[in-house]
Amino acid sequence: MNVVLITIITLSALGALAAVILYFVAQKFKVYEDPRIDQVEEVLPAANCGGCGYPGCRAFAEAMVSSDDISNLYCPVGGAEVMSKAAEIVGKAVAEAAPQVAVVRCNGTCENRPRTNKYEGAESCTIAATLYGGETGCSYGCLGLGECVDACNFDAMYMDPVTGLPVVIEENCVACGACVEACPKDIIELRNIGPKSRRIYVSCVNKDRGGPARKACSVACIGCGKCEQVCAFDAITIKDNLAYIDYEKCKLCRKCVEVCPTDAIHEINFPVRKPKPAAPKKPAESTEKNAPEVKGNDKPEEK
Amino acid sequence: MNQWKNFSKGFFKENAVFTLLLGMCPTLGVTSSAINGLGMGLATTFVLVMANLVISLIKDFIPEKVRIPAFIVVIATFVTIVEMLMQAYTPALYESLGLFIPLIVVNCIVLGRAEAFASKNSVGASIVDGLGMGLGFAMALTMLGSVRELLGSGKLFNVSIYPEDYGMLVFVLAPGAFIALGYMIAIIDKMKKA
Amino acid sequence: MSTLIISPSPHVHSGDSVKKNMYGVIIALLPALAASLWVFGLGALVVTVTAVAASVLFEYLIEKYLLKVPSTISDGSAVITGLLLAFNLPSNLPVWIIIIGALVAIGIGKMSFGGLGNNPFNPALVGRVFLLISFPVQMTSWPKPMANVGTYLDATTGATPLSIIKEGLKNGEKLTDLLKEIPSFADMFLGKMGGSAGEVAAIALLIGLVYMLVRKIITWHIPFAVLGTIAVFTGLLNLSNPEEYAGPVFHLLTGGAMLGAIFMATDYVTSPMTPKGQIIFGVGIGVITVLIRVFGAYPEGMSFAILIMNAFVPLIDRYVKPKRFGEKVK
Amino acid sequence: MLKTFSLGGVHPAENKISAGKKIEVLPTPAQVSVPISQHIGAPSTPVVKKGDSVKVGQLIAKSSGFVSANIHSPVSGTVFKIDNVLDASGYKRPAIIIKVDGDDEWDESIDRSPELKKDIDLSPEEIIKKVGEAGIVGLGGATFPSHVKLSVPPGKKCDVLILNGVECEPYLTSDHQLMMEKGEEIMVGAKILMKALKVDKCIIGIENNKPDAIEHMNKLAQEYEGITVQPLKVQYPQGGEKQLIDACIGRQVPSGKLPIEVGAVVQNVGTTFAVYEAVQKNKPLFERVVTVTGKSVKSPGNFLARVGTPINDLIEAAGGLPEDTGKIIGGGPMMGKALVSTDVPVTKGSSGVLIMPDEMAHRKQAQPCIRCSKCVSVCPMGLSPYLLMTLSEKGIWDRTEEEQVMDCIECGSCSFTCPSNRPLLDYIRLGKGTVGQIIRSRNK
Amino acid sequence: MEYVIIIVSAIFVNNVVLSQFLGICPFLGVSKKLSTGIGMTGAVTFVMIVATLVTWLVQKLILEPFNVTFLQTISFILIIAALVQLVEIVLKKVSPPLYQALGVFLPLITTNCAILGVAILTIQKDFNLIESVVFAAATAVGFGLALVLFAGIREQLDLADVPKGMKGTPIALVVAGLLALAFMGFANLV
Amino acid sequence: MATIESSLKNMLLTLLIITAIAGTSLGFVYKLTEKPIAEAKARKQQEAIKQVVPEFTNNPADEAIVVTSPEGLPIKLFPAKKDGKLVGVAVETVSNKGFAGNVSIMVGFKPDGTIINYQVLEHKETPGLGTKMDKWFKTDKGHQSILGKNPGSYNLTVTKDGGQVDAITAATISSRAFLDAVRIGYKSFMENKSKLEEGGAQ
Ligand SMILES: Cc1cc2nc3c(=O)[nH]c(=O)nc-3n(C[C@H](O)[C@H](O)[C@H](O)COP(=O)(O)O)c2cc1C
Ligand SMILES: Cc1cc2nc3c(=O)[nH]c(=O)nc-3n(C[C@H](O)[C@H](O)[C@H](O)COP(=O)(O)O)c2cc1C
Ligand SMILES: Cc1cc2nc3c(=O)[nH]c(=O)nc-3n(C[C@H](O)[C@H](O)[C@H](O)COP(=O)(O)O)c2cc1C
Ligand SMILES: Cc1cc2nc3c(=O)[nH]c(=O)nc-3n(C[C@H](O)[C@H](O)[C@H](O)CO)c2cc1C
Ligand code: SF4
Ligand code: SF4
Ligand code: SF4
Ligand code: SF4
Ligand code: FES
Repeated sequence: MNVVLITIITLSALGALAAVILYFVAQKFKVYEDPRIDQVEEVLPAANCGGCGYPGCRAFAEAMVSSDDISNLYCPVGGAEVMSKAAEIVGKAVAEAAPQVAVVRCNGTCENRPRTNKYEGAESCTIAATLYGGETGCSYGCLGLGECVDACNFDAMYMDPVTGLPVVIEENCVACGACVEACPKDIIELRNIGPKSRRIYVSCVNKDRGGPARKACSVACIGCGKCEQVCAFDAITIKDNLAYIDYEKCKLCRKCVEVCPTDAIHEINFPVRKPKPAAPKKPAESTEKNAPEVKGNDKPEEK
Repeated sequence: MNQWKNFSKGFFKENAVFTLLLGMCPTLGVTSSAINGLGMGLATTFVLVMANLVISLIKDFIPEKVRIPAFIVVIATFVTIVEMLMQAYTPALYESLGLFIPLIVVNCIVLGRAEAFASKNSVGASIVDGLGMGLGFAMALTMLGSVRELLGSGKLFNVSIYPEDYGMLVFVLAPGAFIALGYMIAIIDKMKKA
Repeated sequence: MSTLIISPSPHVHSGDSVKKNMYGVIIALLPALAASLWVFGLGALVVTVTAVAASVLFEYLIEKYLLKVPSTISDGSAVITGLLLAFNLPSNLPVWIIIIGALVAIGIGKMSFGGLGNNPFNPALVGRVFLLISFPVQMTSWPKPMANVGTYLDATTGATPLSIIKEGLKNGEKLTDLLKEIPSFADMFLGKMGGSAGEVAAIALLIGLVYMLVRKIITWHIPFAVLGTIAVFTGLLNLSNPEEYAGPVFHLLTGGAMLGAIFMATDYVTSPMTPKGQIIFGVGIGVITVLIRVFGAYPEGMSFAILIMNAFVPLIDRYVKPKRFGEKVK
Repeated sequence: MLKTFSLGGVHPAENKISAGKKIEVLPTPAQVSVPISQHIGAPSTPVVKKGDSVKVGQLIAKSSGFVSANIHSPVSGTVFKIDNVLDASGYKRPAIIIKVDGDDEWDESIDRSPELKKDIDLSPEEIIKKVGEAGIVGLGGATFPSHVKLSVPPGKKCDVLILNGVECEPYLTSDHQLMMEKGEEIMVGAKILMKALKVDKCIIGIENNKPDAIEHMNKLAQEYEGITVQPLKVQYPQGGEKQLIDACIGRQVPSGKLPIEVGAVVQNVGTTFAVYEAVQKNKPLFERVVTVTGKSVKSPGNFLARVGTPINDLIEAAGGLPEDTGKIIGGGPMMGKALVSTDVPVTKGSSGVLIMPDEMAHRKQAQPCIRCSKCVSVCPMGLSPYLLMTLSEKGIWDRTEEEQVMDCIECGSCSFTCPSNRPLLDYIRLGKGTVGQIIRSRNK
Repeated sequence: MEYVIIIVSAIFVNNVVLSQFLGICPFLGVSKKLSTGIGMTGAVTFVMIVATLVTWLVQKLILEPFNVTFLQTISFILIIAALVQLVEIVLKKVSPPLYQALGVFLPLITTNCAILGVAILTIQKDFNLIESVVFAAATAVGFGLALVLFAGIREQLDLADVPKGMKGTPIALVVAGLLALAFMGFANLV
Repeated sequence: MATIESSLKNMLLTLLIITAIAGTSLGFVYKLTEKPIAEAKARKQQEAIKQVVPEFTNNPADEAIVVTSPEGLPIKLFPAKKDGKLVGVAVETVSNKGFAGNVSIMVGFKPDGTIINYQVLEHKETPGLGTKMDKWFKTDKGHQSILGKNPGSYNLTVTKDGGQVDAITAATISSRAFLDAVRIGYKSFMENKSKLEEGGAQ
């Protein structure tokens, strides 16, 4: 029995010693860290993508906890659901942000935009852009070297080998904005997904006057102003020979699409237009050709 | 169903060795043969289950500040028990596992599970969790041990498969342990994706 | 004129290429190959052919079926790995062991890291040391020089000068007596001694060194640092106790010191980038080699020393920077 | 041993095909387009408008800030429009387009007599003012406004002027030919610069592959006190400012500092000639010598061309565009810029037009870095190009900065030498750009 | 000479990580960056020396006299755990940046086999107090050496094109293996 | 989660209770296993002895004597006696001439010094090379085997050094160390033979 006794005494003494030391040290060196930071971090998606503008999820969590006004804090990956959970933890209200998706605003395919030069340098859009306007007469359009694709962490983009343009895979895109950041030509924009994923936007960023623009690319926006006139909701503005559609104001009426002489305005995820009786088939086809993304049309979400 | 999931996650999805990379020292240190791996795995399983059991029982009575020391005492108790039992009844295995038996106490899996699971869950779930994790660990160790034994000395569980002269001794030694585990993890990652 | 090419400057190139450098090294290795054929004959031939073929084949297979990337076997680096692996093996090594060595060198040592340029350790040495540890019996039986020109597996074997000395000393014999047992320095210089297939003939290796220096494939820093350090270190030991420590000439001529210093420590991929770094690297190799030879378990330490210093390369590159322009402020 | 700079360097094939070709005066074109940004610094502000008639040498755009330069009309005629036109990189930039009237009427104040005028009447301050008014920018490539360079900042002291007659770029011969034909004027120009800088020492650095120029300038220099000629080893980038200072006087400009830090000012010989003309002849900078060359060019040569002339005219003068053209480079092959078309105009900075046959124009496929360290050993600035490239490729900007990317002079020696054909400088430029931005925003 | 042998043996010949298989978790975990690797080495060195000192005393003054050496494991780990927590709390207060850098890994030190392993080994090897401390320090240096070399290689590999399937842990383990292979050259150096 | 407050009293109490319980259970398990452990240890030694000497009736461990080898290493001599008569001696001997560290073996001698059998106890030689000594010197092939040889009359060194024993292929060093240990064992036995026999008489 002796051994058992010694055992108990030894161990208990050690345990007690440990407890006492720990207690006093803990008292003396107390550092307060808001436990909510951990809690918020737990609900965040841990993608650490920087889409929120902070260097990582933890930094964002700290910002959530420390800032009084969190209306300009938003985690695009987690979306509204995560934000409301996080807001609940910190007890503040979140800004309601409509879900968005990345949109490529250039339709300068090899076919639409003749190549005037051949670029042979490092495969990086930024590098190419700092030295040259591109391989075509349009110095605004896509350079086709895929920096946006490389930037995407969610496999939501690929380069279409035929058109030479990047394509966004809508289902995968979480609107983190990495591609927007990456593109040196500011071609990619985050736009509201829109009801039934329907969107209308000007697929061009060329600011040249009509003539040169058209010469460089057959589907360029020439700033003619027809769409601006036809829009009943003031959603379209023209600046520097380029039309821009405000997605907050756009009501998806599609009038502008019809009047655009160069087919620069794209509509996405709308059902195929009924062929007008006058001109069977052909016009529908031509829209499709100019807007490759339209292909998804056949399976609209409505049953 | 849920219990089954809880049990099976330790084998693949959250396998301590292949995915969580915990408990690497015994994993590499004792797996020069399949039987050593199995022995170590089972010893760890025993500690894991018992520790999970006890900790889930007492979790509500422990002040925050002494949580870790308390858990460690519990774990260490069971490790010492295993140590003494093995010494008494399987002395050969005890010798070949050597230092790594007392080191079960610092195996990150054991403490990790106590912290992450047993201190938050019911007794039943904790036992199942410990069993799953432990057996998953044992499985990984046995696999690694088999590979190393087979490549290194042409044997499997001490049964000669091909002449020992053709074995690559490296695999019995330290470098082989790292390399074999590296490629095993690569293969398992690949299988998981497929 | 159709479409003008646009590209960033510079618009001209020296014309140097990876291939040119690699084939240059292969050419520089030819004298050593010839010497090994002269000394070890058939065995050397079989070992070299097997190692080169297996290395190239494994690189091809791994790139084609595992990594699914374009093949790079034509750049010549796999040939070098094969040649140097062969040069580091006894010439009576069974084919299956050579093949394992090539697989380890290329598969583990090189392709696992992404192929040419990415591996932190010298692939040929990874293969060699792996074999040495795995098959110590076969890896330490050395065919007698000149005596086995027509035989391969059943060559008569003997010890290398290094192992004769090392064992003898351990057994308490006198160095002066032991030195009588080994070939003369002149014979050793020509390659008439036991050892790995390609390491024996110092003269052939030195010809290769001169060739590579003239063609500016490598710079002098690493080989000279390695050999110089070995010479100085063993020289000092020899002075301190000539009865126990062999002198610099002996150490420079034996145990792959030349092969390692000239061809293996200089591998671009696994050596530092700056002259200063290269000298640190070389000195490190020299010191470790001598430590292992004189105090360690293995009679020969070059392979281990190079591998160990390979591990230091990232640190050296991190902290030893090239001399910057403008640092010397006047 | 010939003098040279202390670190790195390469030796590309020299290919000075047009060497010894007399400078030909190119006929004035029918229309010129004069970009308003031909120099480092802020673009100039146009002072003419559509329809204005202008004479040769008349101010048409004036300096818009401290680092900026005046621009003068290179022709006589009417301003057709001020519009965005294609520049060498395919971006549209504003330019003044002038229709030429054929009279070639020069501004009266310009002294068109060919006599050499040796006496320097102006004071240092007046010289600098004159240089500024004449719109002189560095013709050695950087097009840095010369009057700014000549105004030594307070607290600094200049003790030597170095003339850059190195012309280390392969193919180019304009400076070489200028020295042969206008040596005397350059000497006087040097004297003017020495007076402006208040120094009594001037070194003319010339690479050893121009023995005739060295001899010629040496002979002339006997008569000019304080001017010496320094032959230099043929090694690229001998003409780089920092390298040249190192080679000539053994001083190294510290990282991030200007030459004046070590008491030196460097001017190109062409710039010096322009200074002579401005100060002694009152002639602003509106024309320059341009080398037109290339392996397949019929009659390569050196041409005196007005700013704004389409490159096309120059090419025609040299025998037309060869069939096999793949790339047209504005400048030399090491630092020059590939042009997107032959419509782009000659600017103050155009030193040459190099026409490359298609077979030479392509880059080879880049391979992974084999860590051969050749780029490190050729870098004249002592950088680690292989590392800078990888770091900027992966966007690790803090380490890119740590590795002193900003010191890179973009000489291209690293890309030139890399056996793996890696686009080192492409990425280093990206790194420089990005790190530069980061530093600027940090200093704000 | 005794000490030289202990030191060389602990650092090179029987390196904790590369041949003893102790402390692998932090070796793999904190080696992604050189800077954290160095910090971790510092923390480990400190804890290892102090822990060895204390456990040696406990062994000799309590466990052996009272003949309860079977309590070795439990009492040693208790001491180490308390010690680590102590360091953690102190560090948090005294040097927040260091805590930031090592934060997560401090608790990991508790479960670092190397600490307990060394404490037990010093007893097994029958070292006296000074020998034990020297051994602990040398072991920590060996740990640091392996860790720093490993971190250097991993940082360089971050910039290399390692094949997808091998990225991360697999390649790290292969590197560790090759490092161990290289270190086998030190066999029997003392 | 823990609902108990972290006050000093609570902390102390909890740890005390836990350690007490742990101590109790450990103490009991210790008691329980104390004997089996001791037995297991004894059995191991016993078995090694049994392997190398003929059948005996005494407890050799009780009568063992310990001497020091010329290298300063401890040598243990276990007399095996049948009915009080010395039938053999098991010598736990060691040499430090190994390829890597010490080689320690248990050799059994007949009272006249003839080697009965041996068992390798511990070594750090290279696996696959040095490890071969487990069997090598028992194998009846060429001049490998040392069983039945008497070190007094048989030259127990490797042929390379002029002896009569074939070294392990490519492991001469290990062979030397092994034979060295055997010779040391033999010498120690011979020097202490009388003492061992004597011990039996008592
Ligand atoms: C922003 C900037 C400011 C400069 N300021 C001065 C100056 O104050 N004094 C001077 O002598 N040169 C100045 N320089 C000119 C440089 O010294 C150098 O001549 C110019 O960058 C061209 O050199 P490079 O052709 O070797 O690149 C300046 C250059 C730049 C880019
Ligand atoms: C790599 C490199 C090479 C250069 N080569 C020359 C050259 O050959 N000749 C020259 O006049 N300027 C050369 N320069 C420009 C000079 O650095 C410097 O800007 C010029 O000599 C200053 O004179 P400037 O202001 O009159 O042009 C070179 C610059 C660099 C960066
Ligand atoms: C990796 C390696 C391990 C070795 N291990 C041993 C060993 O354990 N025992 C031994 O006697 N020799 C060992 N050696 C061989 C010796 O170094 C030496 O070559 C050999 O003993 C002499 O050869 P021999 O026995 O055929 O005369 C080893 C060699 C290598 C390369
Ligand atoms: C000078 C030089 C030395 C080389 N030495 C070796 C060598 O020792 N081992 C080897 O496997 N490859 C060697 N190579 C080939 C190649 O660089 C090597 O396989 C790379 O390490 C593979 O990434 C060498 C190449 C050169 C240019
Ligand atoms: S497509 Fe753009 S916005 Fe969408 S996930 Fe990828 S990078 Fe982010
Ligand atoms: S959209 Fe922008 S980033 Fe993407 S390929 Fe085009 S230019 Fe490059
Ligand atoms: S371009 Fe920059 S990095 Fe490359 S060699 Fe020249 S100075 Fe060095
Ligand atoms: S020259 Fe090219 S291959 Fe050589 S180190 Fe530099 S980047 Fe790498
Ligand atoms: S198991 Fe050893 S450190 Fe984790």
